[in-house]
Amino acid sequence: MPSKAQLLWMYEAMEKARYYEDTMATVYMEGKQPKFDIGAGTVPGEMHLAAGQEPCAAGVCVHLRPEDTVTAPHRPHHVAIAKGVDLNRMTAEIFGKKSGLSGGRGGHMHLFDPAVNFACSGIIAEGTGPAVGAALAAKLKGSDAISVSYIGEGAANQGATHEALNLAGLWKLPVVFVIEDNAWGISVPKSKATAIADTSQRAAGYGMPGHHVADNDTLALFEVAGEAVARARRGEGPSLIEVETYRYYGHFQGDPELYRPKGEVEALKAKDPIERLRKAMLEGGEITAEEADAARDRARQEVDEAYAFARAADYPAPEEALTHVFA
Amino acid sequence: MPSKAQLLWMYEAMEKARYYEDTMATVYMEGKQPKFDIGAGTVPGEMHLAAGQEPCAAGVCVHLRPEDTVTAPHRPHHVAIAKGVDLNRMTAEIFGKKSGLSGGRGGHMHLFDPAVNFACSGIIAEGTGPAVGAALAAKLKGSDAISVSYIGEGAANQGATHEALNLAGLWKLPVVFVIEDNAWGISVPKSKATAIADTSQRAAGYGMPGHHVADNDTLALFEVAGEAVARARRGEGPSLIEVETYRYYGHFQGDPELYRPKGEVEALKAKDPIERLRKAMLEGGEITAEEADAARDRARQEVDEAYAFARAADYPAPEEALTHVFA
Amino acid sequence: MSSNRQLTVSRAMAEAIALEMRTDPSVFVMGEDIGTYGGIFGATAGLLDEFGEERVRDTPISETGFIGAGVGAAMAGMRPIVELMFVDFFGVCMDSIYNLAAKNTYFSGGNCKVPMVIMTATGGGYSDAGQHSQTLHATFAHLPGMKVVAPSNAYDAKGLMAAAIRDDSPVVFMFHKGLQGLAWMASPEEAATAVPEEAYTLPFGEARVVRAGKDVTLVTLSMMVHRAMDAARALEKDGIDAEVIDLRSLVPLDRETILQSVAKTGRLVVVDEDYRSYGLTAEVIASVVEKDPGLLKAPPQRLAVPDVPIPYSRPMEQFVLPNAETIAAATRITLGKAG
Amino acid sequence: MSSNRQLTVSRAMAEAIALEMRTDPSVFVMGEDIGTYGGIFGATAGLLDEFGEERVRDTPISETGFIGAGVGAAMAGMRPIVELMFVDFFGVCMDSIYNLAAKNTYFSGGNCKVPMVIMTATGGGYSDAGQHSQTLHATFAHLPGMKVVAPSNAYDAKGLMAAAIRDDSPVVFMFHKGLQGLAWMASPEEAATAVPEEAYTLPFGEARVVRAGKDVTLVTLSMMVHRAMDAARALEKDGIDAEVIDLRSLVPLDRETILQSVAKTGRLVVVDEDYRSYGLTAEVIASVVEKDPGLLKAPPQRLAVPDVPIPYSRPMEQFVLPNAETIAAATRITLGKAG
Ligand SMILES: Cc1ncc(C[n+]2csc(CCOP(=O)(O)OP(=O)(O)O)c2C)c(N)n1
Ligand SMILES: Cc1ncc(C[n+]2csc(CCOP(=O)(O)OP(=O)(O)O)c2C)c(N)n1
Ligand SMILES: [Mg+2]
Ligand SMILES: [Mg+2]
Repeated sequence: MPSKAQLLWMYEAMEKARYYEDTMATVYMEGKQPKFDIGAGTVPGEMHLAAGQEPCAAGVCVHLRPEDTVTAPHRPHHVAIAKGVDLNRMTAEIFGKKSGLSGGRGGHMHLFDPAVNFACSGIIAEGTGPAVGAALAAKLKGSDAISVSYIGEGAANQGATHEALNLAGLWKLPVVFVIEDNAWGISVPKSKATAIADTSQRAAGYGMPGHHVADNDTLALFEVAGEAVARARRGEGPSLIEVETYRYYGHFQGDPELYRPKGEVEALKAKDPIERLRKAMLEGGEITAEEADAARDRARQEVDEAYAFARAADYPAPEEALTHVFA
Repeated sequence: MPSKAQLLWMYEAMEKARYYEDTMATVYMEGKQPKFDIGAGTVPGEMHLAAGQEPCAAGVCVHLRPEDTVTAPHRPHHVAIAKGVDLNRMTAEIFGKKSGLSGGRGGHMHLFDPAVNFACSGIIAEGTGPAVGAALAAKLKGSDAISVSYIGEGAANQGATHEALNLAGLWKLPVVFVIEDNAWGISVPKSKATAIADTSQRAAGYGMPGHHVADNDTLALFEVAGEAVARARRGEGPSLIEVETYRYYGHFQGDPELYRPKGEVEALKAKDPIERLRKAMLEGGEITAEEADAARDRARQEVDEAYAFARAADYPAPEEALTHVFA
Repeated sequence: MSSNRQLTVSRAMAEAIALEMRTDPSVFVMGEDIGTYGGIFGATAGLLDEFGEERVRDTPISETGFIGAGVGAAMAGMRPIVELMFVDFFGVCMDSIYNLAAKNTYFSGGNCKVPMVIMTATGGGYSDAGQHSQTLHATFAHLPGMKVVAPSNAYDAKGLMAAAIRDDSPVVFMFHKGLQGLAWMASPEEAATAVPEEAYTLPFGEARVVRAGKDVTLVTLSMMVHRAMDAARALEKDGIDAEVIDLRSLVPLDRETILQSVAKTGRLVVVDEDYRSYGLTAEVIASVVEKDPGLLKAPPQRLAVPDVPIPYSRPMEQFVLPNAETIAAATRITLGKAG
Repeated sequence: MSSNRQLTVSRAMAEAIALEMRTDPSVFVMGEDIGTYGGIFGATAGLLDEFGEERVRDTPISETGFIGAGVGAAMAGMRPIVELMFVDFFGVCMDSIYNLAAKNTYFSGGNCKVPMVIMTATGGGYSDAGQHSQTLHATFAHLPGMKVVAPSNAYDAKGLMAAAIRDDSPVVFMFHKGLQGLAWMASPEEAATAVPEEAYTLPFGEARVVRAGKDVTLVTLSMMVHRAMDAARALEKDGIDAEVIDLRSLVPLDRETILQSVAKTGRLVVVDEDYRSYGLTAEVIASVVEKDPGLLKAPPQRLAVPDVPIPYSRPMEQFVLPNAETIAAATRITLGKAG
């Protein structure tokens, strides 16, 4: 069971991520109306939002330390937020500004914050190998830092995932693999992508424990992830967790979602995980509505400030494009 | 239980493959003495021999038809022989001759015989996808042809293998995956490459049955493969079989094998699978020693003729190198 | 519909595929989101409805697997069209492309064929950053055994796609996202063209002189044809008469047309959206001077991405991509009219 | 041992690695068969005994996984050296190399470093066929973010390897199998050289004039340096004085040295064991003429594999690889002395 502090931390991280994404959904449309042009506006390019997937981020990252490495995929904001990435500079990066994490070179799919050992990437399952490597580095250095590798359920069928799972299992490395099963890989449902229903069953093929978390349950994930993180920290090896989660938005903003059954999102929203966590927290009796509200308000204010920071920031000079190709 | 004809067929195929490899081991050294130079001699380049692995070839291919597709890896001779590849032209190819299967363009790792739908390749696990594709083609055409994809136990950890297994399981395609576990991937033992001991356990992760055949047992494999092939032929989907087998020679000819425990090969040879099959056949009572000897002699004669054919054949003209890049 | 009907490139591609699928049952399509979604860049829109799930087959995110499967299916008598969603993803599956699809014909001494189309989206300019904006023309064209095409407009796209499907060798069909005529991405007007309704093919290796001119030769392909034409129109105002050549394919490369043009103009500018070094710009220049360095009256100019990953932020991205202004400026330099 | 001791390239590489491992605990080696076996081409021979299994780590056949792991380890403060056994295998793992190792520095705006060496064996000539004989120089050099070196001898190999390990950017170290000095593969005598015992580095991007000459410039690298030198010696007998340049690295490319030489000789022959089109030969030629086409008094010559997969059979393979005779013949052509 999470402590009061852990509960509040998760709740705040989830509210922050949700508000971040909802704000982004609005900001993203600035300059894209009346005609939607993906390259136009305040925030151009592809935009993958994770509203609904907050439990995956908060329920795992609550167990982590800054020195632990997290690799996330193309849908990274909720995880970055839970890992403690600098929100101002992250937002400035997404706005393509000079004060962004990477001075605007990376953008929304390439957020790097070495202060908290966070990275993400745009190629499916590309972060799995680096997570294994960071864990190997920890082992070689005798540190008890661990790695968490996030992928989507669609990414589970990419060769890179298999190789990383086997390496981690073989070398008993401190890695926790988290599969965010939001039921879709763009327009392809899991049933048309994965030969089995529960991907965590593949864990046995790599000599590691597999865990399945049903229905986006933050508290269930908290327990399972706590176990997996502790196991890794003790040097006993990796784990694989699959979490059934919800994707509220389209695959990317602008996705017509013609493939999606009518009413699916509404049904998911009816059991929103943030609401559920809040309810459980308050019912637990230790946390008051005022405390929860304060956490939520803090979260929103931080997000508002980040957007303001990004908006006010300058664009890089064009020639800056030529720098930092090499170290 | 195999019929008399099946037993004799397997025995002959295994004797043929063994004699082929032992002959190759000798021929390969022609022109490489006193100083070994991999590029010199009658047969230059890398040479991967499969003596000891004959059960994997014969025990599966006995169930196949010419229209079934087989993809083999870099150690392909035993499988090619069991699949019925033209032995003269295969040997001429390995000699680099004009009358070789591919006019000398491919060599020992690139044997293609479309008459029996056999292909092999030099990149680990590269044949897995094509086997899936041939099975898909059969399905789309409404044929009951199947595919067999051979890989080594080391190749089981390559991403391509994972993707092909998932595709076959997902689309319920008629593929039989055969892992030849000869305990080594060059110098790396299975225990240092694969996180679990029995790779066939991964089958569950792809929604297909997995079978493990212990100790290079031709008859046990015959049963299991018969089941897998029949299942595929009936349109019920793929299977994965791992066979514990023996590698008598080094990874390639010239391998100093410094990594290999002393006495390992001798211990394996003491339970030679061809001897064991012959013994079982004769004990079964249906087959006489004369019949077995005749099969063996036929096999050897065919091999001798193939080497004679290859030796007598002409080299291609150098400029032939420029042809057949495109169809 | 009249035969003057205009099609976008994406519709032209889908139409070419549909026409072949109607007449040849061995043609089928595989890839991520090519079914219900119709392809992220619209190249397969409408096909699922007409041909069903067996022949218009969504795949898992397993590019090595399904491109390898395409090779196996092609060798077994089918004519698969597989989509690699973005060319940037080649790194996860290049073995299936360059070592398998491209080499099996040769390895088999011509006894096996691999009649397969690998279609893939290229190009940037819309802030999709360094793993979703590359062009990578030379990455494919450098390696033997595959034909490589990159059309600039709908008419060419339809004809080249039909030719690719009917070809008995693997063809890499590189289409530029910004030419597709998608509702959600800007596209030059000239990319959409009149397209005949019936099936037709265009030969590979025949460049098109998009604009005849006598002063300087601009050699390019794909999106950059439109940028070069914009440059040519601007240069015209200054009395500079540029010839613009659309290569249409990288393999085979129509060196003859380039040579004829340079023999006439004596000045060469090569424009490519791919990286600069070890790329198309060098190949075109080398192809000219290995014939005769005297053909060039002035140093040739190369415009391409200056060997940096494509940056995300708009000002930086626009800076690294060639455009009408930079092309015109480079042209003026080679004409000695800079300043 | 005297400081004149001769080392093979493979021993020079292993020695460079050992020296760095002794002084820097963050250096470690990973790859297939690099432990007990010592590397199929000997580049890690002896390291396991000295440094143990943790730092000299055999891997499964999972190139995407362990190269990706190398990137993660490098970003976490280590200096991994990973071996890709044959460069031909890049197709199964190029994403980890070109999209991850090569771009993370840029994507992070320089806030993350990827100090990593990817060493890989190139080259043919011993009948290992089309998936084990390629050179693929341009495949790597075309893509931004990685330095690419390809030494021709032991002295350079040791210095460039040390520099690669100490570099804070990813370096692709392409060593030619036929230069390694292995007991089982022929190697030119000059590849083994005197090598100092202590550690030293060589800078990237500094070509070496292997032979000064005034009549013609032969630009090449790796194995082909030895073939070009053989050609130069043969040409000398005919009174032709060839300058031979060993580029040593493709990225950075020492265009200055090439230009200086061509400014002197006015004649250029470029020799590469990689495929011909869209490769090194074109880049070198374009680099010269984009400076000034007038530098070339005659058409430059390119020698490279003629855009076919490397065939297995000896006569065909030898035909597609440049050699001393074909280099000498091409040189005579550019000098107008053919026939
Ligand atoms: C190797 C590769 N293939 C394809 C893509 C295109 N792509 C981006 S996201 C995506 C779907 C991913 O699905 P999933 O892993 O379930 O993550 P989700 O988007 O649902 O979060 C695809 C196919 C890619 N980025 N990389
Ligand atoms: C992608 C790739 N990586 C590495 C190699 C080099 N290689 C050739 S055979 C081999 C070992 C294969 O082991 P296994 O799959 O067990 O087959 P075996 O040789 O034992 O028959 C390796 C690493 C290769 N050919 N392709
Ligand atoms: Mg998903
Ligand atoms: Mg093995």
